[in-house]
Amino acid sequence: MIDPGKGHFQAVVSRRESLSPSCVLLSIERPRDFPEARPGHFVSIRVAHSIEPLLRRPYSIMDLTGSELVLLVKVIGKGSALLAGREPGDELDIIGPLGGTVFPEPEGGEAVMVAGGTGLAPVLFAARAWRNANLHLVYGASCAEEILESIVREGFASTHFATLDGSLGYHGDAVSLCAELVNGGKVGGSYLYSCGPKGMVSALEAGLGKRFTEHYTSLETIMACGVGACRGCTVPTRGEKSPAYRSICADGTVFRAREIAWEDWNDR
Amino acid sequence: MIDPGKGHFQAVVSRRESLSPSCVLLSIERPRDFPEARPGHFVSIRVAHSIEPLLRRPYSIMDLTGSELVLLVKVIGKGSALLAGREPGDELDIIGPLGGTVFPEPEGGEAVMVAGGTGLAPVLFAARAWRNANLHLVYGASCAEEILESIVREGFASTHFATLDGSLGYHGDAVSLCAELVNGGKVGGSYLYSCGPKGMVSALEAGLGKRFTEHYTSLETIMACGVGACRGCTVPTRGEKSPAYRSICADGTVFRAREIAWEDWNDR
Amino acid sequence: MSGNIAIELGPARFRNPVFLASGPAGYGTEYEELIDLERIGGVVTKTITLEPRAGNPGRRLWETQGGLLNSVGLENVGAERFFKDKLPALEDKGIGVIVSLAAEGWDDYEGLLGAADDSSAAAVEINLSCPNVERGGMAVGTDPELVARYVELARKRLPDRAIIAKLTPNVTDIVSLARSAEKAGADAVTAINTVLGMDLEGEDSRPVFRRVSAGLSGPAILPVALDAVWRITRSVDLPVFGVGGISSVDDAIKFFAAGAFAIQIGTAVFYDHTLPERIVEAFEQRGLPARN
Amino acid sequence: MSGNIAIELGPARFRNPVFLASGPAGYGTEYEELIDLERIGGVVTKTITLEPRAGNPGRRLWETQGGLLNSVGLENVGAERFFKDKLPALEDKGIGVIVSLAAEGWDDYEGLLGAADDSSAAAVEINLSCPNVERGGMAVGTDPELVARYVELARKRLPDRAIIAKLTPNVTDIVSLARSAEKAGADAVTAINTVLGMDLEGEDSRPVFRRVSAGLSGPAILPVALDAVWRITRSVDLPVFGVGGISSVDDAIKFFAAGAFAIQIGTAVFYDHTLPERIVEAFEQRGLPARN
Ligand SMILES: Cc1cc2nc3c(=O)[nH]c(=O)nc-3n(C[C@H](O)[C@H](O)[C@H](O)COP(=O)(O)OP(=O)(O)OC[C@H]3O[C@@H](n4cnc5c(N)ncnc54)[C@H](O)[C@@H]3O)c2cc1C
Ligand SMILES: Cc1cc2nc3c(=O)[nH]c(=O)nc-3n(C[C@H](O)[C@H](O)[C@H](O)COP(=O)(O)OP(=O)(O)OC[C@H]3O[C@@H](n4cnc5c(N)ncnc54)[C@H](O)[C@@H]3O)c2cc1C
Ligand SMILES: Cc1cc2nc3c(=O)[nH]c(=O)nc-3n(C[C@H](O)[C@H](O)[C@H](O)COP(=O)(O)O)c2cc1C
Ligand SMILES: Cc1cc2nc3c(=O)[nH]c(=O)nc-3n(C[C@H](O)[C@H](O)[C@H](O)COP(=O)(O)O)c2cc1C
Ligand code: FES
Ligand code: FES
Repeated sequence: MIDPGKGHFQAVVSRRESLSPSCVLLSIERPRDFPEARPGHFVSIRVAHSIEPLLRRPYSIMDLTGSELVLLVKVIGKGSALLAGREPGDELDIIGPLGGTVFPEPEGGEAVMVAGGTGLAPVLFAARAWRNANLHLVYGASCAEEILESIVREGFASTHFATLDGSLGYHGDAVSLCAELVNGGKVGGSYLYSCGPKGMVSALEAGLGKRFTEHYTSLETIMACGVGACRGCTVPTRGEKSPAYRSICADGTVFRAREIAWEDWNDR
Repeated sequence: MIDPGKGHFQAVVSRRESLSPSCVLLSIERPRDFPEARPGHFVSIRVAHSIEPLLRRPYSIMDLTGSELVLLVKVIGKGSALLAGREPGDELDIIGPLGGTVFPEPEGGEAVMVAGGTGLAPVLFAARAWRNANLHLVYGASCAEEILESIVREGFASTHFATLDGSLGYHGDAVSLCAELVNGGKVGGSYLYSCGPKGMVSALEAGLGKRFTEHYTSLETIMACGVGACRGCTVPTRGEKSPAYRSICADGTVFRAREIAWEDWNDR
Repeated sequence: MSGNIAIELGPARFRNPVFLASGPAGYGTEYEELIDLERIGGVVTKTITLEPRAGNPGRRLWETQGGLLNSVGLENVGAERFFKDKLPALEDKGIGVIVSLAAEGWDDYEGLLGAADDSSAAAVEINLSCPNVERGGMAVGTDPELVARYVELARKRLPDRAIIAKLTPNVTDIVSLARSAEKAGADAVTAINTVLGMDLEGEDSRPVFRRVSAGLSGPAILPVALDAVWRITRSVDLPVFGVGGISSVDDAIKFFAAGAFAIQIGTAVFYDHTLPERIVEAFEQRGLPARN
Repeated sequence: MSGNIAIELGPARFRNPVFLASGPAGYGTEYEELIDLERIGGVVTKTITLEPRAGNPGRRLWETQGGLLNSVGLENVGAERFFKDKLPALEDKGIGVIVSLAAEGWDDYEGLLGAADDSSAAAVEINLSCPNVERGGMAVGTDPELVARYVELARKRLPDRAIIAKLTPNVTDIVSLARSAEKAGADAVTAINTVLGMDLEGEDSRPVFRRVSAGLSGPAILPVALDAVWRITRSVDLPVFGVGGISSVDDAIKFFAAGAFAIQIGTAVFYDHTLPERIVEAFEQRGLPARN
């Protein structure tokens, strides 16, 4: 467990950049005393002082510098729409950094990172943190417009894009692309990292998990407390006792993909 | 019953003027097809497309010209605060004009009008409508700042202000001031009109009602439908059958003050 | 256009399954200028009692977070005036009508059913669930045996009308109420009436309502209503009118998915009177939503 | 400072009457970095059962309009680990604790009370009202006689601890449950647990939760909780812990005005964890709110 020491902050939005029809990059002035955070940590934001939406919304930390906290926000429903609409100067009510586990640095220095959609956020944070590693990014989205190329800048040994409609890069999903790249020897390493839709990550583990010494994935689900208290954000894991549920907010967000009981994990 | 023919409109705010620490004047472009309205009619506004606040908020029409609908908005709670914060260009979702009765024109041409707080709105609308009448305005508020002198312009034979703290005009409430003025022969007429807090209107009726042929008052209470359907906005009236409740939204807003069973009308 | 979305209930036929709920719908005419009542399935008229009722004194409405408390107390013009003036006006205009009735005791219930029998009402909803009155209403509606007795008598006196029993959620087991209604011969049940609630206000924190407890409606209670509809439709074969918190087309679809046969909209009409017609439009385009 | 706002319940003494509710409070330590738990009255720890429970599979949380549905299903570490690890950690830190217990049947209930008896817990809350489990929970909690039996045994086995019975609102008459608890010797009751509700989602409108029904909490249910507290305190002499939808200092005051002896805060902590301390501060400044 890596507890960053959470806090409660009123932070000011410093920049808002529209990246795609659905995504916005939100830069926030790093509050004084905001603890250090690592890839896989997240923050939880009260997007409205209203009962609609009621709960805080969790967002992965995409970057944390001495002066800035950066989030990638995709508009999904009411909460994310409110957040994505925040302008420079607006205040945000944040708790964080949250999360008990983070992406460990790759052994051997080379690794493959697979991101789907806004799963890019923790992956970029990791790439920025591990400047000396040899990292291959495989990144998929629905279409060219949703590939946020402008923020995939530095730090990767190679980058590979997949779109479901074939409008940019590989025509298909990130998992198929990754399989081709791995099988073709184009990308490699002993560690695999992933963040994205559940279906993507479980397919990745099923198809390629065994090819890597470790497959670490940062998971998402609906959360309430964000601190491990409510036991609402659990994921079934394999173990002696089954089912054994672990909380994504406090026991995660990062898990070994092979420890997750994917077949038991669904939303209903 | 004077049913103006209600409609549903998306109207655009054209001007917002802050009048006092608590009050704002909101001018709205008169929607095409917005029916004629008369003093005592009101509109009901959906102040947020959210469940907070849930219901529409009723506002008296303060003025209705060929091009403008004017409202006087006092900040009381969440709904009025949202409304008072609307800027030029913002859209408002309005139903109206609502109300089944209006202030009738005074007979004899001279009349006294007593307004408390935002009760000024329908009184000003009446004064504007009855340009040939000799109208005396007695208008009370908590303090000088809340006397909205700038909008009390034209059309009155005399104007008299009362403040509870004595910071402007008469030191006391509008009812006491009105009594002094009537007793001193300074204001007169056969009709008395009023709009303001329940306590003000009932005291006015008790103290001065008999001195006038008619005392018409425009009432307010919490509303839901605004059209007479829900029976939620009722006021007890005197009559053969007692209690007999009439709806302020559809049977009012204007009642003869002597028909109201003031002693039975309280909020709990 | 996905064609016909009309529904039938016993002898009654309605254009579609979207109704205004009893209470908020008034006597059907108040919303006429704002809602095209001939477009929707119909209105469930304000509950009437045999004799006129003045309703409750003092405050009757209070907004809560996401909800509305009401303590109207069944103010109504009484059966005589209703059947003489109000109902014919609606029928003349071709508006679908379900007449809501509430007993204030067994004797006057006989009279009320007699008046309904003399009328042209094709469908009646027996309000066994109003929380805002002393007698009848919820007191009757929480007891499965009394529910059965009331529905039985309605069935007997009104053999050729559609009879709908409106149930209260303020019970341990709403399903047992629905079962009683079914056994007693109801054609359908309506779930739910308002949820018991109260609020306090002011510096001195006094109860908002004289009767203290009132009925909660609106978006806040949607999950409670859905749950009731789902559980009833799992256990009882009767068609269910779903009502409680519907405030969007998606909400309406959820009620059908939970098993409802038709829906009623109350509180949302107050702030979004275009909703019932928007739901009808959606259904006309896509067909009636699937039922689970 | 308006002085002392401490409260006593049987042998238990708390700094003030502001608690985190069972469930949202976890084992008391999870919120440590965000809430100064020594400032508030204490935490009601997550309900424990005799044996560890994994909790419900599938989704456990779902937001509704103004509310939160949960189907956690009493996931907990079991009595042994709780009393060995969790409780002492809290007590060492000087945090006020009420231990929440739920039986999964009569036999294990004996064991659970035994474990509590061996512990240092000064106050226990018997959760007779969880809607999210098959056995125990609400099934027991809706029956006044079973409530009495469960409270009686707790009273017998834990003669020198404060015993609080947590009641469900999903009944026809919550007052009769409170009366049962009183007669059976409870020191207090807590009202309310979550309200039964459900939701559906997605294109195919399937139930959100595997168990379909779940428990509704948050601002949406505040009127329901206030009503329960008011009615119980009119009829029963026991102190009442008020819980349900409290999301502001004013809400807290309302519960006292409705007759509550103390309050618990659940859902609001998720989005406004500063609330419990703000309430304590307000009470310290103005004194405890007046009770009706
Ligand atoms: C640890 C963590 C990190 C995250 N990081 C990011 C990020 O960097 N960028 C980003 O854009 N989003 C991220 N998310 C997801 C983000 O929190 C949700 O998109 C957001 O909460 C949706 O809120 P809403 O009010 O817009 O949608 P709602 O109206 O609440 O929901 C709309 C739909 O989305 C589904 N949904 C809502 N929240 C989630 C969720 N957390 N997981 C799965 N389905 C959900 C609901 O089931 C619903 O059907 C993260 C979530 C978690 C738990
Ligand atoms: C026919 C009519 C005409 C009105 N005309 C005007 C006007 O011209 N200008 C103006 O500023 N206001 C007017 N009002 C009052 C206005 O509607 C309320 O101030 C507003 O609805 C308050 O909403 P809120 O969300 O700000 O307050 P809330 O948060 O809803 O309420 C705050 C407090 O005010 C009380 N309250 C709310 N509404 C009313 C009401 N209608 N009557 C009495 N007490 C109430 C509540 O009990 C509560 O304690 C009128 C009301 C009616 C019925
Ligand atoms: C102001 C008001 C008055 C009501 N009056 C009645 C009534 O007379 N008869 C009845 O059966 N239900 C009555 N109800 C209950 C509604 O018909 C409906 O069951 C309930 O409000 C839940 O639906 P909603 O959330 O869509 O409003 C009333 C509801 C409100 C809000
Ligand atoms: C996620 C969650 C878990 C809960 N778990 C428990 C529990 O284990 N035991 C219990 O007695 N109540 C439990 N509750 C109910 C709360 O203690 C409380 O009674 C209810 O949520 C109403 O209060 P609120 O509206 O402030 O949340 C839980 C509530 C939530 C939201
Ligand atoms: S969100 Fe509460 S335990 Fe994770
Ligand atoms: S607000 Fe519904 S009758 Fe007046």
